[in-house]
Amino acid sequence: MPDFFRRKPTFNRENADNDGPVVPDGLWVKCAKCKDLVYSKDFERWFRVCPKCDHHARLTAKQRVEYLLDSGSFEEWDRGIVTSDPLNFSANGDRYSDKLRQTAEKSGQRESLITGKGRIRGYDAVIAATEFGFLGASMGSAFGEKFVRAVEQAIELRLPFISVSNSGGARMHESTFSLMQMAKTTAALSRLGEHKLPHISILTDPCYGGVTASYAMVADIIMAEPGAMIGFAGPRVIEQITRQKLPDGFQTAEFLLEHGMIDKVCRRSELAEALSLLLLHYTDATMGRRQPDYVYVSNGLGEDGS
Amino acid sequence: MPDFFRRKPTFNRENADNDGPVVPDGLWVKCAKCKDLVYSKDFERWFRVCPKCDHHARLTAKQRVEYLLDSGSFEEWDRGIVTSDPLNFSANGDRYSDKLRQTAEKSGQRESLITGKGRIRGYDAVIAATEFGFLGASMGSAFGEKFVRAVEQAIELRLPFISVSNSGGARMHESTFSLMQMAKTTAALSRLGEHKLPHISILTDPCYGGVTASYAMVADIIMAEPGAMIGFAGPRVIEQITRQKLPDGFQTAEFLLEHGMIDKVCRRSELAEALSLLLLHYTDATMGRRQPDYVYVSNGLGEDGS
Amino acid sequence: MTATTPAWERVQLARKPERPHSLDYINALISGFVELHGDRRFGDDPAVVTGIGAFNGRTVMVLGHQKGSNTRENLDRNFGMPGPDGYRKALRIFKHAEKFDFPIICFIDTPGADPGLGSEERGQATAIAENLLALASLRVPSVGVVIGEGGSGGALAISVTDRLLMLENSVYAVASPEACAAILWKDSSAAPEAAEALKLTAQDLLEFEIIDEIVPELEPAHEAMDQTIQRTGDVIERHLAEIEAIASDQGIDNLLEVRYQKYRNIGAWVDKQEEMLGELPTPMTASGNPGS
Amino acid sequence: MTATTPAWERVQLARKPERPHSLDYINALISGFVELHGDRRFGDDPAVVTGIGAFNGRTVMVLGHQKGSNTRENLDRNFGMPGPDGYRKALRIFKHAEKFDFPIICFIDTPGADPGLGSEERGQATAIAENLLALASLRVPSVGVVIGEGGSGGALAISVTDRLLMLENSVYAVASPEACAAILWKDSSAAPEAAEALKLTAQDLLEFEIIDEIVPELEPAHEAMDQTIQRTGDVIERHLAEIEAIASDQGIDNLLEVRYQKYRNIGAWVDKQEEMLGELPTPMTASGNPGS
Ligand SMILES: [Zn+2]
Ligand SMILES: [Zn+2]
Repeated sequence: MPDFFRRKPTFNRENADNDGPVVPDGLWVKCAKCKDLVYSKDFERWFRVCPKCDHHARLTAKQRVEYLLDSGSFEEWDRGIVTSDPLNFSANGDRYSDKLRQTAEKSGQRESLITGKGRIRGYDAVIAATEFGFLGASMGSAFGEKFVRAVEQAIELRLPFISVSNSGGARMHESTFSLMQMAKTTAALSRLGEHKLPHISILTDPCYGGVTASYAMVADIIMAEPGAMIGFAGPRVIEQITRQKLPDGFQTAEFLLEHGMIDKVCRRSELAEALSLLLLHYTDATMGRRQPDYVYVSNGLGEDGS
Repeated sequence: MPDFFRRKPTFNRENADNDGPVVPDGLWVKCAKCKDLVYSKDFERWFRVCPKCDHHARLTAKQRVEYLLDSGSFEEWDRGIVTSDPLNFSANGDRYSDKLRQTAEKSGQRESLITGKGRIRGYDAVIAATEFGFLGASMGSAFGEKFVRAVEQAIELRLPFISVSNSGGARMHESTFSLMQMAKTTAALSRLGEHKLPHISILTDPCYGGVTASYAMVADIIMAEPGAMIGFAGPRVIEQITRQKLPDGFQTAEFLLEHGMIDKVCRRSELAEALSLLLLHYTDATMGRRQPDYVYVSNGLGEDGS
Repeated sequence: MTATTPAWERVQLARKPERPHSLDYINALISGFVELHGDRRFGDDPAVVTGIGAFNGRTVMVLGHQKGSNTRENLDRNFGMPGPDGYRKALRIFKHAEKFDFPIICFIDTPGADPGLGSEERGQATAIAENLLALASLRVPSVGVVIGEGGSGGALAISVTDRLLMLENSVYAVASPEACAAILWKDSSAAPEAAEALKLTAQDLLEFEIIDEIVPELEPAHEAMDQTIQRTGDVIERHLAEIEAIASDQGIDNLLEVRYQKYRNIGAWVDKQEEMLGELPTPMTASGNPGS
Repeated sequence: MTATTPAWERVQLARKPERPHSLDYINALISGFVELHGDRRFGDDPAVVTGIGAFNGRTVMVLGHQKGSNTRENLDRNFGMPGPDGYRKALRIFKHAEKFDFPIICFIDTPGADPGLGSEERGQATAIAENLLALASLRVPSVGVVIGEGGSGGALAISVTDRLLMLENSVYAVASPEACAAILWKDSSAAPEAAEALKLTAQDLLEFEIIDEIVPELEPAHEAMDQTIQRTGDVIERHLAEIEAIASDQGIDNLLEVRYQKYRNIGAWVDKQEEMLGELPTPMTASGNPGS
């Protein structure tokens, strides 16, 4: 076994799969959008959101979990589940199995989804978060199996289910196996719903293809980070096929809100607050317990979570 | 009691509430759309559809029942139900109760809906048909009560329910009572659905307001006659409020088909055939009996029912 | 206000821009309100607000027509006139509530459904009708409150609830007095007379047993906003508790039966079958189907 | 055809315009077919045909992607690529079938879902996802048949059925060979190699246990249309009778459980947890939430 996990990824490393800042030195980071320099510690403190232009840089699954969950509360599940390359796939001499090994080494993850249990402001929840650094968070067999097991655990434990997703599209190397994970993950959510447990979906940049056309868009509540690009087909494909110029802001989170596809655009800094408020409402009602020591604001979500 | 029913309405009478042909003499009728003269007997034989321009003239409820049902099969229900003028309504000195009496005398009906049981090509069904000549087939208390009783009878008898509607809008003289008939009729259909009995809705010219915004648009199958005007708000209201020019063909049956609101535009001459085919499918499956002696065409509905 | 206040005065009070609107009630009565957006089909209609929150310690879904308090806000909110997308957003929330057994509270305040070209194209009638159908059999308790204007089918589409309440100075009718006057008086300046004739006040509708209770306005709501909203909350709570008790003690099917009978029994008619028999011609039958 | 026919040849056969399309199957196999139209929301998508009729004496709802047999027809039918309105028409029919306990037969034949601007605006992803959700728990038996191209999510959206069949010369994959070649070979002319690598033939998918049976084509379907369609009807009948028997003998909940397990078990993965234990660093935990 290669030693995937020895090299602990650091937040500030350069990462070709990442639209985050390029680090000119250890102290300053350069915003990928406005190109301004931001003091590195500020950048981390603001959850890798540029304080100047509000650009939400992509997160690794690990960062996401760290930012979202209460400190030390995450218990990861099914870390050993990996794909078995059912097609024995190779493209132009490049073997899928080799690619998986290289990707694992580079990303520090063995698959494009991590799952587990954690707490958000005191509320227990099952969480599944995608790893874009692992083959663009494409949905392969391992992704699907981990997702479904997590949903089944949520049913078993009677916990709400939160997914945080981005994805570049299909895992072509697994062809129809990849496609069928759309049906598999969604079927599991159908069961979750029958048990009256909520699924809250958080869409992050970029979110396309099989993920949006399956579990991520049939949640009870859908939120997206500002500026996140979200759609079925990618903008280049659409331009190429339709030969139409795409309008400004097409497929952004704000565009989806305007077209009725999501419930809320939520800044990263407010996400834990927003989720905890929702978990409060669902937990009280469907999980048969109250957490009256939790004091919520009476006039709803403020513009500034903390 | 005034003698509402002595004067049997004849088909060719002039009728201000009717867009049908004006009769220059007893033998010929003049089409309201193309203005051509049509031999009166032909016109009747073609269900009051102009053979030259296919204009579907409005029918009285009685004509509708005669054209649609197997000869002699209709059994009318609840003929005695009339409104009781709950608001003691009068407008500008004109009393609603007087208007009801005048309308009844003119139309030969006591309310804007007739209901009953009949057969269509051998298939039993409950039928409700509106009478446009009675205050523009507006939905008042008596309409609602007759409709709901008919639906309840359909449940009792385990029969499919067919509504044939047109309507000019609300019965203002009954105000909120009129409005609430929308809830009342639709609630009854909800029960019909729970009993797995189909509701097939036929929309005819013109169909607006409370009728379209309630029972007529939540049917399992919706068909409309060619050229029928169908909508929520009337075209004049829309033009007046939005100051927009309405596009050609706006709110026609064909427009609704294109916009996904109805299943089929069906010529009057094909209606009985189309209905009987549907009744066959639903009767077989949900009413637990087959009528194998009925031979249907294997390639579906032809363009010419007979 | 007294029970003899002219109907037309009620209409004007009900329409006052300063009057509290749905979000005023929601923000005051619903703790931790999270607004939810969109119909998942086409758009997010600002004339309907909806979301999840806690009402007196229980999770509920709330929704309402949303008017603006000034012209600018009203333009943004389309004067509280929803399109089909607004009704489909409401429908989504109704189904969401049903899935999780959350009760529903609806605030009704609209001149009517939007009469625009786009609304017709996307099935305004269909959208309203589907809501009526859904509400009739929705397996959770529901309370509706007319807080301002209850305008026609556009109001009805979110008001087919287990209990229907009205603020003292709200109105509810099948058409606006102006429209009614234009049609039946041939003169829209006869709106005050039409308002009277339409019997659209809370007092009228309570007498007709179409609504269940009037929330009194000791002063008009816009002059005593907080007290009016709190009083409304108290009346909602009492009714919600009653229907929740029916649902939990007798089962939800019983609540649905009560709801069905409530709407099934609205109507003012008589059966004159008996006295007609003597004077009728032969009963009507189909005398021949040329097609068969 | 033999099992060793190259994948690329299958792709070309599957795409042949002369090949029988959904309406050819429907018109031959469904008696008294009545086509139903519209999504009741926005439009009537001609790339999806659907309706009610009798299949071997029982009432069924049928639907399928509809390609044209020539360029003009294909332009009318958008080459069989549905927009969200097409998927919502299908969803309406699924719910209709469920309401009346009618089994569902789906014919799958699409290059994929429409990738246009309007489709994105109206929620193509949402529409597909909602169909997957609905099909997973639909309380009636269903059979799907890939008759030509099974293209990606656009095919999947109507193929999550109790039994999934494929014509011998049909294909089913997560992406077209051309798209796959463009991305992984950086050269779309490598489509034949990509077709081979994608394992998209009926034979491959039967071996993977993703489909339940292959309908043999003794000659390619377009050269023996009637026989192929009749043979397809026979195979559908056999599967439909089997799942109807499960539903009636063991109850519909059992059929749903079988369906769930069918899709739940698709996937090729191993659990290497054991062998990893020794070499892993400390298990990953959240090391600090700056916001809490
Ligand atoms: Zn920046
Ligand atoms: Zn003519």
